Amino acid sequence: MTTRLEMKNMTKMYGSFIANDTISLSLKAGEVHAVVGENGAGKTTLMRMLYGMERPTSGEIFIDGKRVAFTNPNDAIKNRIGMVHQHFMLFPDFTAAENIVIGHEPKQAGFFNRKKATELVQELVETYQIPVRPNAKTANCSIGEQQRIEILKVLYQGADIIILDEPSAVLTPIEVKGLLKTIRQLADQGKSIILITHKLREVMEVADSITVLRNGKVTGNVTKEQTSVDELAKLMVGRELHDLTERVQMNGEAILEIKNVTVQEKDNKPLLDDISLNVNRGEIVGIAGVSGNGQSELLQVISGLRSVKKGSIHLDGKDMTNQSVLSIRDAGLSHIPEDRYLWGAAKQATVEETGLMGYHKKPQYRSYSFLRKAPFRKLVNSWIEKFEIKAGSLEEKAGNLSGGNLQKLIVARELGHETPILIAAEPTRGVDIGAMEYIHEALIEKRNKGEAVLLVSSELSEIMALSDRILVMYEGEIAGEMDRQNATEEAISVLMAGGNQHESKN
Amino acid sequence: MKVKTSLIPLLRPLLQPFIAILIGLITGAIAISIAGEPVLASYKEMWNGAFGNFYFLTSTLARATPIMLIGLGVALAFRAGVFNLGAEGQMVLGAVSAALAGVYLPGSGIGKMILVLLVGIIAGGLWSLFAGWLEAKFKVQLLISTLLLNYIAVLFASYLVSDPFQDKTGSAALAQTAMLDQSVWLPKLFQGMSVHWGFVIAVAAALIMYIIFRTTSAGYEVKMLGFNPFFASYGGVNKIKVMLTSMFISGALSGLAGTVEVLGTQYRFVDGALTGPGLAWTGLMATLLANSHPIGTAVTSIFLAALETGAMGLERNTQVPLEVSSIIQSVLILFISAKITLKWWKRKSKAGGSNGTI
Amino acid sequence: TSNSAGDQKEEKAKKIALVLPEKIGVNPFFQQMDDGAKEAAEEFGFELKTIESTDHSAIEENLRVAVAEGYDLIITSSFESEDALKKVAGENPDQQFAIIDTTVDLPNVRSVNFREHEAAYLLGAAAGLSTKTNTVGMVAAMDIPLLKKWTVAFEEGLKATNPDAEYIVNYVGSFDDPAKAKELALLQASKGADFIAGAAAVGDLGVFEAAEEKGFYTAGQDIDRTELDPEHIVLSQLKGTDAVAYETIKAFSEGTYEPGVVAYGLKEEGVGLTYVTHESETPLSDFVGQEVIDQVIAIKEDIVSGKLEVKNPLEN
Amino acid sequence: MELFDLTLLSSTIRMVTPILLAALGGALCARVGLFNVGLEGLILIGAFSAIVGNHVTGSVFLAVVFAAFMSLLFSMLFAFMTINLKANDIVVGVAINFLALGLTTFALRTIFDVKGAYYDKNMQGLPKWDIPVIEDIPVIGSLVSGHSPLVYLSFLIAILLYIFLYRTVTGFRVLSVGMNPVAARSIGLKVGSLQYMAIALSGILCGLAGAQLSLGQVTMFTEGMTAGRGFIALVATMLGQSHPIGIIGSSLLFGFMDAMSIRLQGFSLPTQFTQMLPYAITIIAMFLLRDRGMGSQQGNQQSGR
Ligand SMILES: Nc1ncnc2c1ncn2[C@@H]1O[C@H](COP(=O)(O)OP(=O)(O)OP(=O)(O)O)[C@@H](O)[C@H]1O
Ligand SMILES: Nc1ncnc2c1ncn2[C@@H]1O[C@H](COP(=O)(O)OP(=O)(O)OP(=O)(O)O)[C@@H](O)[C@H]1O
Ligand SMILES: [Mg+2]
Ligand SMILES: [Mg+2]
Repeated sequence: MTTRLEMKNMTKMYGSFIANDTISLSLKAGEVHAVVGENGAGKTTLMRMLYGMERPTSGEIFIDGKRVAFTNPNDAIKNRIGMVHQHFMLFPDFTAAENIVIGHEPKQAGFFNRKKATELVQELVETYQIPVRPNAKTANCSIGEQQRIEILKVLYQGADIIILDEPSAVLTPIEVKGLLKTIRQLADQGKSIILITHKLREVMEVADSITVLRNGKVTGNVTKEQTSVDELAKLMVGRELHDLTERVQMNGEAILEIKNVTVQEKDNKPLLDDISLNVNRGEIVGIAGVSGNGQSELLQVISGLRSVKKGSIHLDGKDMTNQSVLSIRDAGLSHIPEDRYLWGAAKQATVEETGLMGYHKKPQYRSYSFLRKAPFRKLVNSWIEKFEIKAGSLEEKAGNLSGGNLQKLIVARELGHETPILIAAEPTRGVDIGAMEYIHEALIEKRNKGEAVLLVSSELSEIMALSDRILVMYEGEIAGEMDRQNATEEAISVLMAGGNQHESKN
Repeated sequence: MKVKTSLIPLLRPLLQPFIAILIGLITGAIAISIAGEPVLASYKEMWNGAFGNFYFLTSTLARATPIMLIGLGVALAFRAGVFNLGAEGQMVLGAVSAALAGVYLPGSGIGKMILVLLVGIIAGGLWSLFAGWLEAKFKVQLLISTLLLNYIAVLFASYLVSDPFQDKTGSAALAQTAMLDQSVWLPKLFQGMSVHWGFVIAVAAALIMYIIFRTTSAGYEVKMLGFNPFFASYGGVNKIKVMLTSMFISGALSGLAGTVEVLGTQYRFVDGALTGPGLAWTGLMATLLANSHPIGTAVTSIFLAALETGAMGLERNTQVPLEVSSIIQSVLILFISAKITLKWWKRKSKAGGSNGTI
Repeated sequence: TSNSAGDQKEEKAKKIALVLPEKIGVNPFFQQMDDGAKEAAEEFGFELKTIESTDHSAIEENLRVAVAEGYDLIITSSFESEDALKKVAGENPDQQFAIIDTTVDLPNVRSVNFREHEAAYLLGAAAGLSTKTNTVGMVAAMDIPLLKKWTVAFEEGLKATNPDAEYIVNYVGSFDDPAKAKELALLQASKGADFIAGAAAVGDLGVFEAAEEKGFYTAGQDIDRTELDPEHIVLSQLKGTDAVAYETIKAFSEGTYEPGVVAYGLKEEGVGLTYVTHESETPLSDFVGQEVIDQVIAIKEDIVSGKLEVKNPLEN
Repeated sequence: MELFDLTLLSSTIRMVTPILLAALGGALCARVGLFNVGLEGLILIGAFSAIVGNHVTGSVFLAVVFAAFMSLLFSMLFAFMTINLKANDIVVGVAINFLALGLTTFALRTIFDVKGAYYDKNMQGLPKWDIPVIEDIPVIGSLVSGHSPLVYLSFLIAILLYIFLYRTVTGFRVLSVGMNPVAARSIGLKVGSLQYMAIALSGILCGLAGAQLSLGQVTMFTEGMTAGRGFIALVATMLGQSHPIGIIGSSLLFGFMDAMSIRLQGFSLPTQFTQMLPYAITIIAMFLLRDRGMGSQQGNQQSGR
């Protein structure tokens, strides 16, 4: 195989902070190259330089042996590099086809030939076996489909080098399988792929070679044959990983009781259809399900962000149906939101301000409506220490944190409330394995203290590892429930796909 | 070293406009020389008109007073994430209500003055709250509704003073209320100078706002709402309540701006006297130039006022035609709004940083 | 004090400031005043400085500065300056002021007034006598008290000579919108008006254009506008701001200047109407005709003699 | 006075043209993510330049071209300041309004040696086009026929703009820039160039709006003769949700209400209240349109990381 890409001694500095420190990497045709590393290790930064979105402070890039220098993504695209960003770069009001062809639209005398675009996209769909509905409005597509749109877009642009930044973080297990298959297929067709991910099992499944980053430096460069999940983890985190803490037997009474909750907008199909569930003290209840089956709505209803039409929600015995977010939080609920940028933080806010949310009215941190900054700073610093959050300072903008570090900050904030119940939605999305371990530990610890966790995750392994009880949601209903002991991946998958409990039991 | 590092972030919002003024002045100089006038002499007249002696300084400050209050009001709304373009209407309604209260309510003296101030504040606040309510309740976009409500408020005020409450004494030619009783006038800060206590109120408002945003939980909630409303409501901030409160205070500040103009300068409401000089737009510019920073807004307000009084001085004392001085004014503003300097600043500090580590 | 200052500056030219409440811009009223003042200054050897005010609050500022810079006489103008002048003149009792077009009752202020309503009455009377369709219109700038001197007095004159005539008045809503003024005139024409007077400041130009397009007749304000389009602009209501400025400076120079109120109406020839009180370069239009003019002249005589009193609409 | 008649409608169409043209310009700016409060100034520049062009060349056509060109030039100032120098669009817009007023007044004095207004009875304005067959149809004829070419052009431009935005490749890209500039940049679209183009077009439209004002509706220039039309255009842009056809609707609504308010002056209502009518109705219209086209705020919270 020929070497297609060489990056030599790439360095990127933000002020005096070194995000990438003399990183080198090479990529062959038909190769899948994984880049792994802790949150904030500099993976995204490296890729942004390759894609022309950031200018390297120093370093050289060679494509097919030719030195190149990119000032904007267009240069990268011209050199047949395509990137699927961690957060999608899509136009919500355009159709899939429009999103794919934009920039290189089929035209006739300046007019946009939308019919041709649809055809071209359909062809692509067939060539690469990546299912996308060309005429669907992007805003109405599932996350998985949106990602496939992104992949088709770079393929349409003729990319030979495809960068995928944490592509599996937001996908359901089935979608992940499809994605990995696609990646392999593309490599077999001669494309070179750079895959950034925190999921080492995926790496072992699909990658040919692997570069490990830590603190902006390369700590390992190995081929799949030479390594294992454990070794990669050690290279990444710089230490061994432990097994999860023993869980002690708990038999707590119900802390969260949801009865017959229905949510419906206008006359559409109900988003939540007569849902009832309990979460007991000393228990982690996992909700599995393909995203878009009512999990988000359920969490919004519980946390007070959305009102219910029918049914009741009791928290610690108190009726909290259709109460304000604030009073629900005061009654003892904390909440790790599923989308950290939408709900969990404000990009322009500082780290300190992001952490302050929910604490700003607590008497420890406020006297006569004045914020008491000193004790609060101490608290945030303790989070930063405990979860190893990489942030320049408390004044750093939340938007400048790497995705995983922001997630850790949010998790720390919500755990810090020490409420009897915590909603944890995708708590480890985009988080490196070291941090994932911390977060999982923290959740178990919370459970063992006799508090409760309602866990929503599209990551089956996470659900299986943490939950005492597992519920599966399908189309706004609870499709089935099972205990930790008798839950199997297969059984859950069947329920997630709309099969019924009996089928799964067989 | 410590001091320096902690001062820089504090000064940065102020530093940028200052460096930009320099570039603006250079551009203005080109405009003056195109008009065929001596640059230095013209600028000297401008400077004199704005700060030349104590009298001119105080008139600049008097002029800055309503601009500052409006600017602060707009800044507050901005911080809460809403675009309040309705300062003009809020100011006019505040002013006319205050003037009518001053003329027709019984009583006199300081108690009444405070009452009149409150009337103006509340009138402006309620008008602004109305736009906020339309947005919260009916999703009528604030950006447009506030703009439209300006016309309605100005016309309504004009109706009030040209018919039912018109001053029928004197020539009675002007649509205006009767003159206020002297006991409710805001005292001048210095005998015979135009600056009055309204300026102190405005500066106090800027300081209070600065403190609120830096140190209070209410300020924090407003700020987060402006940054990301989803985040705020997720965290338990009552979005509607905070937005409406912000709108009320925002309008109240504009209403106060109109009120101090009435109580401190004109001593009555005169139709068109507040809208003519474009105070609302100037206040908006002050805010935008200062990035909604309260202290910054106070500074840019004085600066914009100085440009205006300076232009008057230019008109009085040179052959530079009035229009040219307004051209110079806009050229200055244009360049001061540019972010060139910020870029330079950033590049410099980056370069400095990498030098340090190599 | 001004006296001692005056003594010292014996050989130096005396300084007069003309502080205008607005930019000279769109209003011929101020342009004329400036011209009149300039002419007088030249003739009587004064140094004249005209200061235009950028906005309402600049007026007081400019007056104060004029006081501080030691002008011997400060002339200002119009109701907009009333408050400012009261303050500044009250604080500077030794300074001489004059205000044109409104009254400020202070011992050191000479107030020079116009009785525009008398001229508007005449214009209305002429319109009433001339109209063939019995519909007469007026396009006014804004619905504000001041303009009642035009709109109300015009209507009174109209009804006096032609009680059955229909009178349409529309307001532009601004002093500087000829396009809208034109639309309003076109509208009135479509309602059958054959004479539409302009009282819309610069908007009058729009009215004139409409007249040319639709062939109705119109009248202008302040100066003789008939030259612009003799065929359609058949009359002009006159206001001698130039003369008044000139007279004021002349009086100051001759020492006959004294504070108090001076009013210029038809009698003093401060206001008027083309053909009736003043000659015009343009020949009289047939639409009006000498007969009408003669009748209006008779009305004018009655007003001048006091036999007929035209009420100032602003005084109730 | 009758409330409703034909002159009302035909006057509406005439009066609405500058607003419509400028509002379309405003929409183009809005579509690339810029809020252009400088429309007022750009129209004024156009109105003045049209008169200068006519005075110098004696050709109405060249005058209109010159007006479009001059407004284009000033819109480039807006573009340069906001795109290249990253200045706040509102501040630049306000400053351009000041600048336009100052410059036109100054130039009026230097070029024509007059203050306040330039009016030349012999100057030819835009011709009025009588449309052959339509002219004779009773009601429609007086409504549709007999306007200046720019009136017809403005409606045509609205439709062309619609086709441009929704049918052509460049228009498609313009839309994308406004929808998600980060994404547009990430796929290598020349965001800056597209913004420049949209603003340039908007400048041309404002120039035409000015020409219609100073050569179409009247044939003269007076200081500040735009009299707030730019701001009304801004409202029309927003009410029409930056959609060309929507803007035809919102401009006509506003123009119609304005014409109505003039009719109402004849009744005993105080003028101030009749003048409020267009604004009040617009707010009511917004209330009725409220659920449409409210772009989701979520887009703003996307991360580039
Ligand atoms: N614009 C910026 N300004 C300052 N610091 C930045 C900026 N962008 C990134 N950083 C910092 O650079 C470091 C590397 O960030 P990067 O996004 O590359 O991490 P990552 O490896 O992709 O992490 P994750 O796995 O969490 O996505 C982080 O510490 C981050 O805070
Ligand atoms: N002063 C100017 N006058 C006219 N056109 C200009 C001016 N400055 C830049 N342009 C044009 O505007 C376009 C945008 O320039 P700019 O460099 O800001 O953006 P870009 O690099 O093309 O795109 P991107 O913003 O995506 O990086 C260029 O194509 C250039 O031709
Ligand atoms: Mg990353
Ligand atoms: Mg560029």
